[in-house]
Amino acid sequence: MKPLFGSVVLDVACRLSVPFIILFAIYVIVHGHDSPGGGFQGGTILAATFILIRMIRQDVKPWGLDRTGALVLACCGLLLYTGIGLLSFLFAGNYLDYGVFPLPLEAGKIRFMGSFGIEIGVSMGVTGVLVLIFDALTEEDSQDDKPGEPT
Amino acid sequence: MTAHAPVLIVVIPLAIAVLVPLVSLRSDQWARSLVLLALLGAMTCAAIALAQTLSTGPWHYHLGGWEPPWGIEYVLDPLSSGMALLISAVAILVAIYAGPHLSGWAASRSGLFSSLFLLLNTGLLGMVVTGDFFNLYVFLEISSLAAYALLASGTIQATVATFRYLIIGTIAATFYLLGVGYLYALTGTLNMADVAARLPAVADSSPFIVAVIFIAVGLSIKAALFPMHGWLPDAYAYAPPTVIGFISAVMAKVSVYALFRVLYFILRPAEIVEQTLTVLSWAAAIAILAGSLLAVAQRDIRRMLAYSSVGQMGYIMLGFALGTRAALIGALLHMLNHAIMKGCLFLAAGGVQWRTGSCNLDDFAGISRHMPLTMAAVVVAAISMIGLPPTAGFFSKWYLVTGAIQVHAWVFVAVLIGSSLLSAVYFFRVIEWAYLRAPECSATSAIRHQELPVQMLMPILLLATSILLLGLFNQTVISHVIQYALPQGGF
Amino acid sequence: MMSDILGHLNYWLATLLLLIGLHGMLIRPNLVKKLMAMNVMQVAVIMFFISLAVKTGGTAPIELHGDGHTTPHAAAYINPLPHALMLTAIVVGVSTTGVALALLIRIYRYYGTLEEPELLQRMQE
Amino acid sequence: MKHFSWFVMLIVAAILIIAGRELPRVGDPEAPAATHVSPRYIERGHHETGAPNFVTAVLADYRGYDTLGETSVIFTAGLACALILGIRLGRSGEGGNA
Repeated sequence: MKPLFGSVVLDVACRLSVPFIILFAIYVIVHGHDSPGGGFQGGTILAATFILIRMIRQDVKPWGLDRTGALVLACCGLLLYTGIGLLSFLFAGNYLDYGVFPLPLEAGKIRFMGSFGIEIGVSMGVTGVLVLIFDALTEEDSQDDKPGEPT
Repeated sequence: MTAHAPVLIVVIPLAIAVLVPLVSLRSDQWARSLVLLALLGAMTCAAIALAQTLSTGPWHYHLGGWEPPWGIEYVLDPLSSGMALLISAVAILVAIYAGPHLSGWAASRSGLFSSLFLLLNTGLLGMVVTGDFFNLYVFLEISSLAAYALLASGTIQATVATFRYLIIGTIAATFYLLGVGYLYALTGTLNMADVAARLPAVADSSPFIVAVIFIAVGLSIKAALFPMHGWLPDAYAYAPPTVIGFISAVMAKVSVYALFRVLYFILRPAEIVEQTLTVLSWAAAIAILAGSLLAVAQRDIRRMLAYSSVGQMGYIMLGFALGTRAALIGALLHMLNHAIMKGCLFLAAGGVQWRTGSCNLDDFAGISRHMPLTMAAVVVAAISMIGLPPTAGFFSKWYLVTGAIQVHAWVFVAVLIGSSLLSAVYFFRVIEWAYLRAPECSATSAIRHQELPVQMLMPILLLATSILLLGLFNQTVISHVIQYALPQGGF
Repeated sequence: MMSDILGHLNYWLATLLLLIGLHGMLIRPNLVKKLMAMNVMQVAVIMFFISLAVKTGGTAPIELHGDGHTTPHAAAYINPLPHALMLTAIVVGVSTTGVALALLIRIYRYYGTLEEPELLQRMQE
Repeated sequence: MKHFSWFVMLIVAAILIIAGRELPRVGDPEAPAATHVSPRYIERGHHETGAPNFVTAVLADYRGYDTLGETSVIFTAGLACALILGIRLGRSGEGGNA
């Protein structure tokens, strides 16, 4: 994909703002238990940084996350989520029962850690998927359809 | 692990669906074995759950360890675990059938396809076993989105048909969600059993009537009940042959099942539900006639089968709406039979299309000489669809007709018999072309004139065999499973 | 009567949004407009649910000064359940929109139009 | 189609307006939605899940399985877009990067 806009000014602005957007995204994810926010919102903001980079810079490599990387990130996020759920089987709990994890904390805090883990999984999943959808929608040379051709 | 079988029915396909795209980046072969493994796992868990519920009664599973009104629960009874078993069994056969079709694709693309197929399964299985209204919506959307993607991966016409399906499907899902919102406003809970317990206090209020109407309309659109069937024929006719066998066999049925469960098991005591069922029975009767008539008019085999599906969904709906014991047995048996018969027919039609490139009646001319086994399966399935004695289809229709006679609904008896005659018309036409017409001599390439590869043939033959077996052993199925799946004390 | 109307105003506004969405989805010939109408319809349901959460005198459902051992008064906070449900519904809406846009892009690339009558005409050719 | 659409909308409008009047008022603290299930989330949510934000407590813990479904929905959408538009994936060759 060619960058949609590209100029030195935008490039510098992008370099300046991206770290702060990432910081804000992490704040929103981590602080989701105490204030409005959480995995989805933070993941969306994080995805916005990658989309911003894609719109402005020719070369996305130095900033990570090509489209295959996005897919892998999304899969890993969901795997983390399902994995935490399956993990509770080991300690004789029902699916997604975080209370059974043997952590040296009081009961409420253990559940807090469990749900914090899934929030991270959610944010990874959302980031990856949104970048993947953006890439898919802006791809210019995809499969060319011929009439009536079964694909 | 058996203690967690209810949730593993859904989580195994989900977890593997997430793994498959990763694995397919490395090895296509591994990814495909994983798909089969996931479906086998789901089927095993469903079988365990079925055996357990038949011996000890309903099985409640509390997700996250929270007790029901606050957390989400899964409820397995013979009905839901039987449905889960049916879905995963058909899915395994279709996954085997899809093998030769996918081997022509790039690895990452077939990985996406397999993963979406598993997600479709996840959604349908989740809809079947859940005991929570909102959870049902979430899984409904998973299955719908996966189905849109799979249907649209066919020709470009499929994309247009799928967009129409997406719009109508979203209206349906939104209606369902709005109905759930009204129920929540009245009862303050989303758990199905809890709603049923708190129902008597609100059963006469008008918001409750609206809730029932919206839920019924939403789910009947998804089930393609007659006036709302518009999306179905195009979507089915252009879809890739691999998935259509599965989607046509199972997907609409899960919506009918959900409607049945919500109306019968949860909201039944209310007056409005009885009236809704009466309306549904007439809609179903019209669906049976209209589906059969429109099917007669088609020359494209897959479109014909799609319209016949509209009619057959009417059979199932009619059985549920009549509500006598025999009619309910007939409806459940027909659900099982139709999944197998229609799966078999669509897989065979897909095979013909795979060989010849299209699926018109002309392509069937003399085809029995080249694909004798496939066509034999088609004959068995067609006889069963018409409802002739040795096959499974006869018995479910028999129960439906008995059920209609019991409540003296002679119109419905006439409709059931009339539509059997109509289906005889359009299925014998196919058989006639396949066996009695001479094959056209043009375009005789060697590849056209071959039986299907064994991977595609085996699922078709297995389904055809099980039609005969179900016909022979239908009493066993009824007395050992279906009888326990009926709602208690609802007659 | 007046207080009756005001007390149910949110439901009627949600109904209005639902009708606007339904109208657009059923009779607009442009596929993108159908998609936008679909989003309006989903927003109607979200608004309906959020209206169910409101409690007069309640505040945002975040406990500011508790340490987990005090018991907050239920009437002091609005109902958190519909909010959590609607977060899910919003994500579902976004996902459906994404898939619909992908379908539209593929249709547009092939047929070069998103007007339904024109599209049907080109499909016939 | 146009007449049919107006007909559908009239029916939907009529039943929603009639039914809306019997719903609990907006903001009624005695409504079933406010008194049946949700008080536990508020009264014991922080203690039981460790999250002062009750919405997060419901989303990530009490109804965490819905959130798993929700993440799967958006994951499905991502795969669906990739499949429908046929984008190339994979590390090998030039297909990987934009």
